[in-house]
Formats: sequence, structure tokens, C-alpha cells
Amino acid sequence: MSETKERKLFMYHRMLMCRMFEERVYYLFLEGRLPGTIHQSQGQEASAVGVCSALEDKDMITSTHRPHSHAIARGVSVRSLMAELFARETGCCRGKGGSMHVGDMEAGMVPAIAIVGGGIPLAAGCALAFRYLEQPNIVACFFGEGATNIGTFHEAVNMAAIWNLPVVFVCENNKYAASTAVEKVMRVKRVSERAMAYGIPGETLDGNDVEAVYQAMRKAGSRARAGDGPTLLELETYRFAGHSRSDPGRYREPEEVAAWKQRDPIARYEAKLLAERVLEPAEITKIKTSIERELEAAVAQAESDPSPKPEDCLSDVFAS
Amino acid sequence: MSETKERKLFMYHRMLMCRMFEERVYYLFLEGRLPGTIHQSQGQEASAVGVCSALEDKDMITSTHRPHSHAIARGVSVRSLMAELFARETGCCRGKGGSMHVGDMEAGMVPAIAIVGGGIPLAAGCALAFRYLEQPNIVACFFGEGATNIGTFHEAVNMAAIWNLPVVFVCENNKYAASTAVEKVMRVKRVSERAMAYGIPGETLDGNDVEAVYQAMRKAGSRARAGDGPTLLELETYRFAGHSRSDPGRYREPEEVAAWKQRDPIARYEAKLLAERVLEPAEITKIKTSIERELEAAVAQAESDPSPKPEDCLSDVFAS
Amino acid sequence: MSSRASAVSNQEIPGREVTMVDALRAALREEMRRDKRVILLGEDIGVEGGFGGAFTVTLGLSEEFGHHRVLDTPISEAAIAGVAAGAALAGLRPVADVQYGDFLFLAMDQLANNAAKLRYMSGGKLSVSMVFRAPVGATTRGAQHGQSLEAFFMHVPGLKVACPSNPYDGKGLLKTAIRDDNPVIFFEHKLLYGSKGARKEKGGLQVVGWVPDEEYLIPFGEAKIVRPGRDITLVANLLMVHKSMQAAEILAAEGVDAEVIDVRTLTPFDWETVFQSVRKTTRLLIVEEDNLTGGWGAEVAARVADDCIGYLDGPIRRIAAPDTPVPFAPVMENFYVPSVEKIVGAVRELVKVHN
Amino acid sequence: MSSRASAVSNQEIPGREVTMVDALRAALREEMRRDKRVILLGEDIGVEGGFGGAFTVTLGLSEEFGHHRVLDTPISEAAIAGVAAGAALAGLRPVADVQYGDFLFLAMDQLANNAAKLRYMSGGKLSVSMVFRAPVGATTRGAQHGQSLEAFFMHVPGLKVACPSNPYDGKGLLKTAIRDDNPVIFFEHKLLYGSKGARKEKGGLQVVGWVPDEEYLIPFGEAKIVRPGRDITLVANLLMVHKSMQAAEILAAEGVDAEVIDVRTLTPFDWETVFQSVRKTTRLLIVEEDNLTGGWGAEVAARVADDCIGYLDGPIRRIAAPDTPVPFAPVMENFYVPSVEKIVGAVRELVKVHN
Ligand SMILES: Cc1ncc(C[n+]2csc(CCOP(=O)(O)OP(=O)(O)O)c2C)c(N)n1
Ligand SMILES: Cc1ncc(C[n+]2csc(CCOP(=O)(O)OP(=O)(O)O)c2C)c(N)n1
Ligand SMILES: [Mg+2]
Ligand SMILES: [Mg+2]
Repeated sequence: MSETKERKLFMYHRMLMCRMFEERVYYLFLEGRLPGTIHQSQGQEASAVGVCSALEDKDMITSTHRPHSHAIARGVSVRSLMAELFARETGCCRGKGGSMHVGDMEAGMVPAIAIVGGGIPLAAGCALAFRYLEQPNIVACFFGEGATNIGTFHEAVNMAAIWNLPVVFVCENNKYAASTAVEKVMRVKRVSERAMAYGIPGETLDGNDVEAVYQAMRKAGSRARAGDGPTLLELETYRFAGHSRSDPGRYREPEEVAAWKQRDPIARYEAKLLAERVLEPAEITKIKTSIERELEAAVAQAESDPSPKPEDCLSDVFAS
Repeated sequence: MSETKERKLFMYHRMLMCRMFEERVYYLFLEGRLPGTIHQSQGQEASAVGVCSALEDKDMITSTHRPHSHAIARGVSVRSLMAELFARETGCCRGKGGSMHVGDMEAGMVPAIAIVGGGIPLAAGCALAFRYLEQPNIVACFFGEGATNIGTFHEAVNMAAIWNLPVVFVCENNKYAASTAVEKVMRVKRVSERAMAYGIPGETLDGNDVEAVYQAMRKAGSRARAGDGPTLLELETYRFAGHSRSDPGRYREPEEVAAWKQRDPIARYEAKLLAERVLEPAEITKIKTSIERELEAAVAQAESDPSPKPEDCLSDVFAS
Repeated sequence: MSSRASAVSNQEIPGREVTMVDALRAALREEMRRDKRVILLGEDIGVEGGFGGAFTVTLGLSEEFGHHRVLDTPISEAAIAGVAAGAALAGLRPVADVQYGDFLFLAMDQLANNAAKLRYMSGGKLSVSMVFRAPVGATTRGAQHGQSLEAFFMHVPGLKVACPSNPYDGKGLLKTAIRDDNPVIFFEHKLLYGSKGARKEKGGLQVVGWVPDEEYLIPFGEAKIVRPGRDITLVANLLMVHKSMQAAEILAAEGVDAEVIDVRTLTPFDWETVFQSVRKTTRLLIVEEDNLTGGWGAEVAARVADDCIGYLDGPIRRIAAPDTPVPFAPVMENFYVPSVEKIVGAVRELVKVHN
Repeated sequence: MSSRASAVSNQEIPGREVTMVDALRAALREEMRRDKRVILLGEDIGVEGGFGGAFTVTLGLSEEFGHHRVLDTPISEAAIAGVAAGAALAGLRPVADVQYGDFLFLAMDQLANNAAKLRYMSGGKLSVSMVFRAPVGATTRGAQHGQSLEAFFMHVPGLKVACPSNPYDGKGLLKTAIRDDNPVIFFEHKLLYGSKGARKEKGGLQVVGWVPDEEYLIPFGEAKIVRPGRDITLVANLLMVHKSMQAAEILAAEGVDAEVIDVRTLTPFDWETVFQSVRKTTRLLIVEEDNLTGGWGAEVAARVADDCIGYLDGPIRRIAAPDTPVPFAPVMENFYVPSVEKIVGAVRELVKVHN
């Protein structure tokens, strides 16, 4: 298989995994089997997967309150993610983090930061360390368009810009921050225009086109790796689900949701790969079945995995 | 006297008052007669005076750790300022504020905020109140170029922009934030470019040309008053003195300082007014003498004014 | 406004059972109707088809008062606080909020360095009449969405701090907060909201409380003895008032008569009520959801150890969350949040010691 | 590294008298030489012709280590803290600073919600090895440049907190902080820097202290009995250690023998040393420059009131700044900051009460 073909199938597979993971998690919630809350990312898989597929081993990502797809795309083990949502000892955060803090630095993902914009300085800091240690790695820093109104975005992007740090700022513009439409809270048409304030390149692209995302991220990543500094990528996308588990999303017009569902990144990519004959129709069911099985196994495993003990809450505050 | 002539003489007078106040204060410090520290603004008088001269009664300004000229330009009583620096009961903050917090809302100045960028949200908030109360006033919000790297700048300018608040953001770009040259901490050439990130007009002008500053502020002020929202004005200027009392300023080239002293805003305006015959040479000494006398009186008064009592430190925490 | 109404539930007075959310919303509504200067600022508080803030408190208010009075902000907590403070300086009475108390750290400079100090720095000439609402408490959302932050703000001179445990107090205190000429940090416990439907919290108490139809205010600085008792004083706030009451019931069955004090406001604090109670009971247990070290309970212990030490018949003890972040897993969170059992256990030990 | 050196000044060991600034700079220099992962981040810390930070601590370090290790930042306190935390996650050991402790509120979210919690949220897999330095103390600069903020950070689980009172401790604790795998907030008192020349502070103590030439570390969590005594325990930190010592001298002349404990670190806190002292002296006075309500002294009082109440011969008292912002006028500031006289007065009362 050619490298390109392999990558395309990989991206397709990963996007499906993201989608099916989120769907599964959603039902688990409805059934009352998972504690806490969740922020789902159905519809945004192309950005997670396009960006992460362009990363190298030991590159790092930072994420947000909506981290599941980022984690899967980055290759954090699905079992450890599912176990974390089930609050198990075997979870990627040993049950201490939960949905909003999943991550695994071994796999290249800083535990997600649920305070909007809070992960952006961490991303710049990791990038500073990479550069300082002469490690040829970069950081992809995910955040929503809503996060670009908070102080840490401004401060950290500026700092990364003046120091030419190897970080790519990835804004997933899904048009809403919770119930708040982007037009209400910023006057610029495109988030990428904000790059101008820091003297770095900014680019807006179709965030539901995984191939386009991948290419843009390759380019921005190379730039960062070469020491030419950060880029702000704005990926236009949409979340199909509500903001969080409890949100029916009545602040969005049904037509708008429907129109975006027409631009489903997975369906689009599937059609493209079919047309390109990279993918055969028969394979689709096979892939889905195998993902289904993997998720089934992850759920079964998570359910039988040990729970942390109550007193475990006392450990891990300090490194000794 | 024509209104224009009157205004010109007024601006000249105010700039001189700013300068001579700062010089006087500097000597008082050297003599050990004033407590605390000071941040002086010699060289930046055109921005303070140009901006404040374009304001109306009941308009408001917010200021910074370097507030003396702003206060004088806004018309806060010189006696109450001097008394504050002397830590007197009669000071504009009754001795509780000190140099970095001078202000007087009756005179149109919120007590200065010494935390860089900290006053910017207050300015937006005052502007919100003006608009809400249908008061035809605006706010001029002063800050340095260094402040444009802090989160509150970003958040508050954006909020003012989306709500079209009647505020003018006045960035005094004096090239340095303490010892840090502006080029080291931002990649954009002009601070005014940052306006683009908020979809508001930005303009850079010669901040040592009081007339230009006045005109630009009139324009931005009218825009704000008309409900068309904020403007970011960048006034290029320079502080002749060190950052604070204790700073010899060795991080600046003597040539640079000398070149800027050639562009002294007061000398330039004086020459212009002389050339325009708005001012007669003989008047200059008269004006200076009268200011000298006013300052002398302010110092004498402050020295004989009562000091707060030690226990006064316990009052004014809460309004009852 | 009726002074009768400041008495607790009274069958004579017309009123009804409402949730905390209803009570807080009613307080906002009444004050907004009464005083045009009251405006609201926050994220997702007034969006059509939206939530009415993270916990539905402001639902319907933008419809009644318009978007110029119910301002949906960007995600900019520092500016929300600072803009509220600035608007207060210029004569408004803003009520701002964060969706989770944990985000207060983002606004801390504006709250602690500006709002709290502007009156003082101006020599008493200004006032900053604003309220900043913040939901606290652990609800299986992990380390960044479950903290109790009262102690941080009790430690800032110039800020008032309220923390009601029930709808009656919530309404009365919020109205008082809005009319106060000082900045007030108003803490609400997520499990006490009584939110229904999609915003309902697992483990949330079904707290409904009687609230009179007539208007009433509750002054700051008056603690409430929610259960008089002779043997030990329990001092608590927010959710812990309820857990302390449950503990007191269990203890009563064992013959231990606990007095339970709901502090209601931390600044100003009603020291006298606590001191008098301790002088009577000679034993003190403080119950808070905040982390033990440096929690507000430490201040209560310190004041009692200064003022009432001669009356004490044993150590002053505190039940609080341990000094760890809030863990996600419910089994750990249940261990982390002080439980009725822990309170009962601590009381048993205290009454045993010197009996 | 010598273990002998951990003893206090010893004529046998070669060493010299240095200021706090010298000692802190030496600590930074030694650790930077020893470990390439140590970098510095802050405003105006490495500029040519500049200040070496607000109080000259980093003067000369950019010349020795280069600008890639001494990073001058924009005025962006939140990002300074967050970038330091991120760099720590990825293997560096950043030492960041704010020019005045008051600006910590701007960085509070990154410090309290990220740096302090990332290890915990990751289930113990990560560590955030960073130091955040912050000058505290009132020096006639008014309300936004004079606060003491130790209590806020002592209340955040996951942060360690140091507060040295002298050059010897300053050096040893800063070196330990840099090697610690946890985030450490390192408080320095402006009047203890001993800065000379232009950065000299009026009212600054001419504290020089002996520091051995040989390398040494001081472990966290070990308080120091700086003056043994029998009649009363004074617990203090930073500048208040010196005022307490002065008070102890005055009291000694009156026949009152005070034991003075310098806590040195607030997290971890050496409870045992305080408890033992109180059990011996039976009286406790806590002295801090922080505002009274919710200061770290409250926690000390609360722990003692729990553990040692049976040993106490009188109330636990605290001398602290009143609950007001820091006033500007020196006459007011002098009243605000706890004085030797106030300490002496409080001790006199305490030893009288039950004698
Ligand atoms: C600082 C902060 N403020 C508010 C919240 C509550 N909150 C969680 S997600 C969210 C919206 C975020 O919008 P955006 O950044 O666009 O990301 P999206 O949810 O669309 O992925 C809000 C307001 C938060 N977590 N952090
Ligand atoms: C948030 C914050 N960080 C640091 C400081 C210390 N400080 C005071 S003034 C100053 C430089 C400010 O530069 P700029 O905004 O350009 O104003 P200028 O002094 O040039 O007028 C600094 C770093 C502060 N007061 N507030
Ligand atoms: Mg969004
Ligand atoms: Mg400047």
C-alpha cells in the first residue's frame, strides 16, 4: 500500500473511531453508566484527525473540555480513555481526571485543560522546552473559537510568536461557545485575522475536509519545526451534538444543524475515498465492525476494571 | 480670544504644568521629602494633554502607574495631587492611594490602576454605564505599549468592540516597558495593528504633536459618542526619565534619548505657537512663573496640611 | 418590605415552596424591576434558546428585561469582573457571574486588586456596588469544576462574601447583596440549586424552601442557628449545613444535642453568635467543603481559640475536604467531600473526650 | 554537598556575609550551572543595562547563561506561569517570577488550576517542576504593590510554599525548590533583600547573613527555632521573624523568655516543631504581615487548637495586618504592618493573663 493510501485509510479509520467512540459514550451516559458530564465532538473529527495525523512521534498536543476526539486522534489508547470515563483505576488518569482531563503524555497528549484557554500557555511552554532541548518536536494546541476571547490566548500566542516557538495554534471554530454564537462575541469575520496582532501567519480552512486540514497542518508544522514560529489555523467546523450532555441546543436553527450535517466530515471523506478507490464499499462495514468490537471490548474491560479506592483520592498531590 | 487660540494656550499651559510638576516632584524625591516611588512622564505630555483636552465635562479617564500627567491634563487639582504625593489627609485619595493611584472621579479620573492593563476593563465598564444611562460621555483609557501584551487588554478591548462602547483606547507607546524594548515583546510594527483583531479602527500618530493628538482624539471621541464604538489610538512618544525613580535607564542608547529630546513635545508646541503668534515670547516666562508659583503653593500647602492619623488606615474599606 | 417576613417560615404569611434557582431568579427579577441600575453580565445568561447561565438562574430574564440589561459576554472572566467594577464605579449595580467558581482565579486580579480596593485607594470616595456570583461544590466534574473557594475571598479585605444554604436565605441575601454598596462575592452550591430537567445534578438535594410572597431582605453578618442544641456547636455553610443537620438528627437519637449554625455570610462574619454558642456548648466542630488547610474554618477556629478558649471542653476540630484537588471518580469524590458519617464520627469523639 | 553546612553559622566552615539578593542569585547561579534544565522567565530579568528583575536578583545571569536561559518576557503574568508549567511538563525546571507578589492574582488560574493540579489530574503520572518567585511586603507603594499573599497559596493543594527570612535560608530553600519536582511558590520580602544602590528600600533591614561557601540545601517542612525560650512561642515568617526577635530581646529584659520559630516553609509545614514548642511554653502568638482574617496564622491557630488545646495556658493570639488594603501614607503603613511594639504588647498580655 502506498504511504498516501495508508495514511488516508488511517485517517478515515481514526475519524470513524472518534465518531463511534462519542456515540457509544453518549449512549452510556443516557443509560446512566457513566458519571460526570461530557462534551462531545461529533462533526469535528476532521480537525482532530487531520491535525494529529500530521504529527510525529513525541510531538505533543494540548486540548480542552472537549477532548475525546483529540485523544483518539493522537493515539491515546481507547481502552484507557474509556476506562477513565468509567472512573477506573486503569483510566489514562487513573480515575482522577475524568472526561475533561484525559491525556497521556507518553502518547503525546498533555492532560486536557477544561478551563477555556487554560491549555494555551501550556502548549507554548512545551514548545519552549522542545526548542530549548533541541528536540525536533512541535506542539499542536487545540482550542475553540470561544477561547480566542480570553486573556491567556492573547498572552500565550504573543509569547510563542516573539520567541518563534514550535507550536501550531489550532482553533476549531464550531461557531458556538456553549450557546453563544461567534458573531456576538467578536467583530472579526475570521478568527485567523487575529494572527495579525501577533505578526504570525493565520489561515482559515474547511475544518471538515480532513485532507485539507492535514495538508495545512503539515505546512504549519514544518514551519514550526524549522524554527520559523507559530501559525494560527482556523478550522471551520460544527458540533452536531449539544454543548454538553445536558444541552438540547435550542439556540441553533435546525436548518443550520441540518446544513452542517450535510458537510459531515466522515461521510465526505468516505465518498472521496470511495471515488478514489482508496476504499472499497465492502471494507467500510469491516472497518466499522472492527471498531465496534474494539469499543465493545473497551467498555467490557472498563466495566470489569477495578475502581480506585476511596482513599486513593489522597495520593498523587505531590511528587516525592 | 478665539476658541482655537484659547484651546492652544490652554494645552500649552497644561503641558507645561505637567512637565514642571514632574520636575518638581523629582527634586522633592531627591531631597527625600516624598515617600514611596514615582513613575514620571516628562516627554509624554502631548499625549496626556492632547487626549484630555478633547474631552468634555463628565467624560472619564483611566490611568496607570504613570498617572501624574494624565491627572493634571484631566484637571485634577494640582494641590490635591501634590498633597497625595506628600501622603496628606488633603490628598486626592486622602493619603491612602499614593502616586500610583491618584484620581478623582469628580474631576473625571478613576483612581489610577498600577497593575499593568488592570484599568482597561474599568474603562470599558464606565463606558458601558455611560451608554446604559444614556449619558453622552466617553472614556479615554490610557495605557502603555507594554500593557497591550496582557490578557485584560485583549479581553476588555474585545468586549468594548462587540458592544460598541464609547471608549477610546489610548496607547502611549514610549518604546519601553520598564527596561524592555517593544520590539522584543511584540512582532507587529505598530500597536495600532492590534485593533484589527477586534474589528475596530486603529491609528498610529506622533504622540509628541499635541495638536495631532487632540485632533485624533476629537475624531475618535466623536465616533465613540455617536455609538460607533471604540478606537485604538497609538501615540508614539518617549519618556525622558527612567522608568521609576530608581532607574538610571542604561538599557537605552544615549543617542536615542537625545534624539527624542529633540522632539520634546513642549518645545515643539511652543515654537509652533510662537510662529503662529498665538503665543508671545514674553508670555512664556509669565506662564512659567505662574505655574512655578502654583506649584510652590501646592508644595507649601501640602507640607503644612495634616497627615492622616495612623488609625485612619482602618477606615474606608467598606461603604456602609 | 415586611419585617415579619424576616422570620422563618410562618403559616400566617402567604408564600410558597421554591428551589434555590427559583429564589435567586426571583431576587434578580425583583431587584431589576425595582432598580434600573441593576444589570447582569455573564456567559450564556441571556441567549435565546439557551441555558440561562450554567445553572438556569437567569432563564427568562433577557426576555423580560432585554439584552441591554442581560449582557451575554465573551469568555473573558477578567473583563467580566473588571467591566462590572467599572460600571459600578459609574453608577450601575452589575450582577456578574462565572459558570463555575473555579474560574474566579481568572478574575482574581480584577476582584481582589481593583474591585476590593478602589474604595480604599480613593480614600473612601468611591464605591463599587457589584455582585459576583459563583457556583461551587464538587459534582463529579473533576479538579477544575468542583472547588469551594470561599476562603480565598474571605481573605481579601474589601470584599463581602455570602454563601446561602437554602432558597429563603438565597433570595434574601442576594437582594441585600445587590443593594450593598460594596463588591460581594456570592457563592452558590451546585447541589443546592434544585435545578430540574437537563440541568439536574445527580446527588443534588431536593432542597425546596419556603419563601414568602412579600419582599424581604436578609442582612449580612447574621448567622442563623438552624438547630439549637446544648452539647456541641457545629458551624457550617452551603451544602454542609444540610449534612450537619442530618448528622445532628443521627446524634440526637444517640442523645447528643448538637447546635447547628449556618454562617450565611463569611464577610462580615457573625462572630458573636458562634462565640455565644461555643460558650454554651463548650465544644466546636467546623464543617466545610473547602480544603482543610487555610479554609474559612481555620479562621473560625482561630477566633474561637482567641476569644473562647477558657470555655472549651476539648479540641476545636474541623471536618473539611482533604488537601487534594477534587478527584473525578465518584468513589473518591464521595470520600473527598465531608460526609454525614464523618461529621457524626467527629462529634462522637469530641463529646466523648471530656465527658 | 556538605551536611555540616546545614548547621547555622560555624566559624570552622569557610563562608561569608551576604545579602538576601546575593544569596538568591547565588542559588540561581549554582543551580543553573549544575542543571541545564533550569531556565529563568520573567519581566526585565535579563535585559542588558537593565535591573535584573524588580529587585536585582537576576542581575548578571543573562551575561553568564545567555538569553536562551534567561528569558525576558512581555508583561503577561498568566502566560509566564502557564509557559513555565508547560515547560516543566516537558522536562525543564523553570524559575519564573513576578515583579511584585500582588501580580500573582493575574497568574492564579495557571498556578492554582494547572500547575498545582496537573500531577493529580494525570493520576500521578506527571510532575510540574517549577518555581515561581514573588516579592511581598509593604514598602510605601500602596495597595497594589505591598500585599503579603502566602495564605492564598498555602490554601492550594499541590503547591509548595516557601518564605525565607534570611540569606542562609533563602539560598538553601531556593536550591531545594528548584530541585523539587513540584510547583513551589517562593515568597521573598522586599525589606529583607538588602538591595543596595538605586533599588535600596527605605526601611529595609540591613540583613546580611552568613552563608557557607560550600553547597548546601535546606529541606522543606523544617521550621527553625531561631530563639529558644520557655514562656511563650512566637511563630513568624519573613520580616516578622526579625520583628519577633526584636520583641523577644525587649521581653527578655523584662524577664519574659520567648521562643521564636521561623516557619521557613508553609507547605509542607512543620507542625511538630510548633506543637512541641507550644506544649512546652503553653502560650502562642502568631505574627504575620498578611491580613488577619484567613491569613496563614489562622491555620496555625486552628491546628494548635486541635492538637494542643490541653496544654494552652491562655488564648491563641495573632498579630497581623488589619483587614484593610495596604495604605500608602507611611504613618498609616507603619500602623498597618505589625510592629515590634504590638508584638511586645501582645506577649505582655498573654503572659500576664494566666500568670
Ligand atoms: C474560563 C472558562 N469560562 C467558561 C467555561 C465554561 N465553558 C466550558 S466550554 C465553554 C464554551 C467554549 O467554547 P469554545 O472555546 O468555542 O469551544 P467549544 O465548546 O465550542 O468546543 C464554556 C463557556 C470554562 N470552562 N472556562
Ligand atoms: C501586571 C503587571 N506586571 C508588571 C508590573 C511592573 N511594571 C510596572 S510598569 C511596567 C512597565 C509598563 O510598561 P508600559 O505598559 O509600556 O507603560 P510605561 O511604563 O512605558 O508607561 C512594569 C513591568 C505591573 N505594575 N503590573
Ligand atoms: Mg466553539
Ligand atoms: Mg511603555
